[in-house]
Amino acid sequence: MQTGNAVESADFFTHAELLPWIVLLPLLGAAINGLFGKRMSKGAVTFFGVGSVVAAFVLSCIEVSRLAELESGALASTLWTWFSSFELHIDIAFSLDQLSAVLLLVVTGVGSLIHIFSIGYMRSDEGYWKYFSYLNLFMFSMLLLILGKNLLVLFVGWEGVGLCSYLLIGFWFKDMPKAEAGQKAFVTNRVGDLAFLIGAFILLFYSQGTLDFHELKQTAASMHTDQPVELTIVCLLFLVGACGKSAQIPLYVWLPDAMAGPTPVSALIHAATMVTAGVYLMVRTNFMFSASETAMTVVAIVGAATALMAATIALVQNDIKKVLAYSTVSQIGFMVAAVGVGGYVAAVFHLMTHAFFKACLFLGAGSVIHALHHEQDIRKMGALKKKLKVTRWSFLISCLAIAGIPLFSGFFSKDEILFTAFTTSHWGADPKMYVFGMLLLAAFCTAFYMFRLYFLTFEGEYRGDKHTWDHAHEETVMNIPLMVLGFLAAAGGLLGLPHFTHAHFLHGWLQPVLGFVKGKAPDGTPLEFIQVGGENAFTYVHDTNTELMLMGLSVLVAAIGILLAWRLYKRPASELPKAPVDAWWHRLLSNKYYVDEFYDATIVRPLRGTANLLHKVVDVGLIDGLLVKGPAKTLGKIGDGLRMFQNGDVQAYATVVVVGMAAALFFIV
Amino acid sequence: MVDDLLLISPLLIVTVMGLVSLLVGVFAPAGSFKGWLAFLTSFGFLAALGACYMLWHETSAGAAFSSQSFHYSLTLDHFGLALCGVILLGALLATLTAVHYLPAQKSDHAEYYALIAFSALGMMIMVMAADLLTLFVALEVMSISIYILAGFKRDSSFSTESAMKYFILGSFASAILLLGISFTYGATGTISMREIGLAVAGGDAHSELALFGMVMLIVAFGFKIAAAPFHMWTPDVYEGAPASVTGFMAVGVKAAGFGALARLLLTCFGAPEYRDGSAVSWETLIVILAVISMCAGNLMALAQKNLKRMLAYSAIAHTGYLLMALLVVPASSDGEQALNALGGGLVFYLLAYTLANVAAFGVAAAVGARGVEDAGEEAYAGLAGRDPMLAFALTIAMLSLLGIPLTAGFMGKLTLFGELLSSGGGEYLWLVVVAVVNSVVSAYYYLRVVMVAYMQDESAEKPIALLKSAPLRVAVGVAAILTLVFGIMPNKAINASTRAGYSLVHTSNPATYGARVSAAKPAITSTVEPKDVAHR
Amino acid sequence: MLEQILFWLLAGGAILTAAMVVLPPVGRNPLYGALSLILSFFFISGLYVLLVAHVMAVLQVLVYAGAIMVLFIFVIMLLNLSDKELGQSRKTTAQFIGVLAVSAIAVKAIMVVSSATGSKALMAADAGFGTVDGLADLLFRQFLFPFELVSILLLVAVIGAVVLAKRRLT
Amino acid sequence: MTPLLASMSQTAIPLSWYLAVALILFAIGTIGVLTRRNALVVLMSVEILLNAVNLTFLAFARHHDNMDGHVVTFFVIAVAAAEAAVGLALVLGIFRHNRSVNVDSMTALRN
Repeated sequence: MQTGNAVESADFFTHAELLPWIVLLPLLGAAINGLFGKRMSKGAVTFFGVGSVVAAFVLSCIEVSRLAELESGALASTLWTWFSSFELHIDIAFSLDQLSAVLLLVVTGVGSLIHIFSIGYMRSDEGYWKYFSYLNLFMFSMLLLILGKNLLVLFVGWEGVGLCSYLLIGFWFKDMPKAEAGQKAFVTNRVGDLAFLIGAFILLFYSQGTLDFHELKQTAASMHTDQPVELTIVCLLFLVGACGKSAQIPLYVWLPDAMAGPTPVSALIHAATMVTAGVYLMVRTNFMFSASETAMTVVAIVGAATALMAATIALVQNDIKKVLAYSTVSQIGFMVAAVGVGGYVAAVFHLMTHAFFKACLFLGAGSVIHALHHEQDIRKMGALKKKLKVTRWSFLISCLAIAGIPLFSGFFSKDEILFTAFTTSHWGADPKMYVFGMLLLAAFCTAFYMFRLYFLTFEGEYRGDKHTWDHAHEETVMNIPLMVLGFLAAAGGLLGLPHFTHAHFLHGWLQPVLGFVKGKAPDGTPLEFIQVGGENAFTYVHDTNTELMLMGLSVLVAAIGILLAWRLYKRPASELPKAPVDAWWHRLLSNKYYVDEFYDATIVRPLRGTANLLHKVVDVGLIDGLLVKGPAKTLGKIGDGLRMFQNGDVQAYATVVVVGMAAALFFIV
Repeated sequence: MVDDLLLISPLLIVTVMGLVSLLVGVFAPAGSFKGWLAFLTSFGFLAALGACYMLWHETSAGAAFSSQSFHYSLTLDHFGLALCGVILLGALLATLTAVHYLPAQKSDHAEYYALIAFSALGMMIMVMAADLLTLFVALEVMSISIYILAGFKRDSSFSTESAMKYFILGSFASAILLLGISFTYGATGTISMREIGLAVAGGDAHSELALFGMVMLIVAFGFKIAAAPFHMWTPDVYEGAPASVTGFMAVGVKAAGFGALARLLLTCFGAPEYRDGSAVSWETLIVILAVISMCAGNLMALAQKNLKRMLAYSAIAHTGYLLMALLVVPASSDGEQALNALGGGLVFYLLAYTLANVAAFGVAAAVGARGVEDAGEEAYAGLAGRDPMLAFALTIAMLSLLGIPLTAGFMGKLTLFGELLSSGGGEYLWLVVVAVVNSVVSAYYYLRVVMVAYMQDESAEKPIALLKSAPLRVAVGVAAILTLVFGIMPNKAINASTRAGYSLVHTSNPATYGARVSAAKPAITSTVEPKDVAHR
Repeated sequence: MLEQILFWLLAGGAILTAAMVVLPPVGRNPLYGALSLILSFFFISGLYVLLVAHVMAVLQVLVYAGAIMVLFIFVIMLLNLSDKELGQSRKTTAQFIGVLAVSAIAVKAIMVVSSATGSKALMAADAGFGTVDGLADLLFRQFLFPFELVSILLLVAVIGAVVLAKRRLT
Repeated sequence: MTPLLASMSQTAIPLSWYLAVALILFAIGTIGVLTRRNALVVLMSVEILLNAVNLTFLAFARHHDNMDGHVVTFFVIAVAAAEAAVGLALVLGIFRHNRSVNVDSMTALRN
């Protein structure tokens, strides 16, 4: 079965020599800074740390332009055979197709800007070299994830970005809570990875030993007819994996805590790149999701629910980064919901615009925090537009973009998601409307909380201490990325103008990967549908009137949100509305729906309890008390708490061996 | 006869090295030759590794011993040679670790190197043994050497106590092993593994008696490989023994125990009714031991503060993963079928485990050499600042044990779980899930070590002097680099492991082994070439 | 009949003397225990003779009773433990459970062996069974390799005794 | 072979009796290992275990009319000697550190 595919693969892929270098350059940068950075000057560290990423961006542009010139197929490069034994054959190989091209440009481009921003933000830090080393290592993993030609290379990157985010959150700080935030991020991610791995193992079982994306399409097609249940299970496991990485319900809890890291890191990892990896995975394996209706439904509901839930939590947050964090969770929910209704292009589009405006917002927040000496509470800000001009304008543009004001990038991408959800033929009318309604409500909340943030930070009067105000200033090296990102946040939407204009560039660009075929329905309305899944293909109808009506609706919603925020928060400090802290809904929201408490009660504490119980009952109780000291003393011993399993008595050990042997003998013989 | 000696040349080289070390130790003035001795011994291990490498290429995968003198006692196949390689690698790195560690611990005696050599000899013979008597004697050579090495720090009551505990429990386990051998002998009338296998498969054996023996053998080996619930000695002994010894103990004893157990079970009790028959089966028993081991090991490791003790529980957890490899090898294997699922995962996983542990215990030796070995993890605080190279190696080791991609540990787990899934037709999917969940839990304690090393400042009141030792750094560095190499480009090693697994399947199957004949006649060489398992 | 009487005497003696090593009243003083153990070894070597394992019977007396137990007694005398240092024997639940498990295993094992071998008496031994000739033939042909290996084992034991027991070198 | 020995080899005692004796000895030895607090007595109990195993080997050898069991017994005696030497050396070591050979004194290593 391998040979047929291999021949086809050989035809399909054009060899690309530069591709591995895009991945390797950041690794090189990480290695140089990691090994010698301590002894190098800051200039040299900057040169290798930032230069490698910028160079990767340049190479990416070259390769993407080569891809654009190809008539068909994609670029690929195989380094070496990673693994080839019995049933399995896996190469270390990279491929660049239209989908990865979008992400590649976004990641290297935004990554370069954030690296440049970091020069200013981290200037005075003693761990400068370490920081750039980790950041480059992260870029390496992220690029592996994007360019991986098969699921396993993608998984390497997948684990790598998780590990790097852990390093960047945790290593940075010398105090334990922040390290624990890193650990929480890592372990939550691992839960997702676990599901992903198990899904990959099941897939491997049915795919006759290949994990190459190009070849998995056949697997998905055959599983659709022969093992629909298994296919759905694999898709759902991948969804759990995506939930871990992309911070969706129920695994989103780590992302707000991850804000403990340096702000540029939040911009890069927790807004623009890593957290979208889950969306990328699902779009990458769209042929599998499309073939399983159940999985699609679950994906749509998870995405829409996350979008709404996180948006409501963001309404009452007072930490500038926490607001942005919940906003990120919510926006990724939009993307996941888009995947769930079959709007893969919309998902990728929103992923891109979100990377622009959210990176800009985070960097703006970073600029504010930097200027105010690490003050993050928006209740102690205000009127900063007088001090931080560039920051203010780029922040405002991004807020307009995320709120969905026409002509700004977010408007186009969010609108396409809403449009897709509204018109998809994938399921019946009712559930579809719930998804649509949830997303619309989330869009309203978004407009409100973003402008609440904006007004509290940049307008009104300053509410912090005088000394800080006097010293607040911007830095040029940090302003340049802000300006570029602000421009992108404003103009990025031009890549996907509404359908009635017939100028949706991204749609045409992604067509080879996502398999859309344009056509007409029997009654003459133009259709777009996805090929995979045969009779299960779904359509969504192009109707200019509907599109315009939906646009009007979402603009209206956004405008109401902004106006409300303006009425409530653009005021002098004394007139700001008091938070209704006693209201049940406020308590519910500011406690984040008690989800952390719920997890603590249902997972963390039982686990810790089990471990303690093991200590108390098995260790202290059974072995020490019951077996050694005699039953009478057992009860008193239990209170001793953390005395552990092994009491050092060699004969008790021997007794365990004998009892184990007796059990085995009576079990077998 | 010369041919025979060539065939056991790795064993001879190691033996000679041990004897030379002893002699040098006796005649050299105290303290003058010890460093050279270590390098001499290392050179011996390297030479033995080279001999293994040559024999590997001389041996066809299915070949039994092709000469007369030792063919009753030894099976020379790729499986045995591969594990010999792993054992020698562990011994080599443990020797380098010890060069300056022993003087720092005031235990710099030449006997150390002799004992390392002799215990490596015992281990190598264990994985090659073709009859239960050779297996038993080899196991005793290994065990007694290790008991002594565990107590090598005579001045430390910890070291002596750990040796005494290991000794008491170990000799008890030896008695259980002997009783198992005796019952197997009683059931079949022979102590040659192959003939036992024939008798068992042919139904000539008394099944209850044979099963009784089988369980005893599994219990005894379960003790050696630290499988729960026979693992109780592990934490105390690992903690008390000198770090360089613990490193060797962790990897060598495990490799030898697993090699011998795999060969024993497949050769003697490979018959389907003993393997996965209704109620009476060793597969069920192995599955239970695997689950208990990984769960108990991981749960208990969570609470540990001492690196060596944590690694002991980690060793128990890894025993659980490794036991899964024994379920992979097919019951009956005729050519093609065997290619679908082989025991290669066992060999590769042991290799990855060996490298990671050698690196970790090497760092423990460097940190603990000045007498704070028994302190908790605070001794590792700020290691990254004090010695970035050691901290980096420790990180690689922890990531490999955890199974992060691009380390050998990840490839080991991938091979192991992949093989298990493809061999059982999905039968053991649940076991794989349990194992993966366990490896997720293990993130907590492995990463805590990394975090302590990188994040915390060294404790101000008790500055620790790291051991400055170039050979130790070489050993740790080589182990860390190889961990990465086998994670990034593992294909050759995995193919070799697959070949080793194939040869185990081949030599352990009584039907394909080539008739073992009576005392008078020379053995018949079996030269069945395997299908090239490396390429499809 | 003679064999039966001999068997019962030897077996009973062996078990009784072995039990005396383990049971507190006698075994509390290790010296008495060691002497009792030597007696037990003599009884067991008698059983060996009944099993037509004459060489082994001789070795049993020479090596076990003659060498190993002398070593034990040496050490006991060397340590010269006072009554206080012998410590109190104490009963724990571990001991109880252990003894229970051991008894269960023993009962099970005896059931298995009796069902395996029945009550059928042993057949007459072949000529040459149990002789030095037969043993030597096996040892130096078939089991030459482990025989060589055991020499390494004894060497290791000597090293070990020296390393572990001698006083500090420097 | 002398007539007396020859008559002895005509024994009418079943194999299982020997095995039963051996297993009882093994049980006694195990109980010793599990319960006795004096490390020296524990070592002696291990010797009982090895003797019990030897007895089973010889009985099975007699049963199968095959001298492999004798060879194993031969080796077990050698191994027992080696173990005794190392074990007693360790007891001396423990006594040096703890001034006691009591198993209870060996609990420095524990959680």
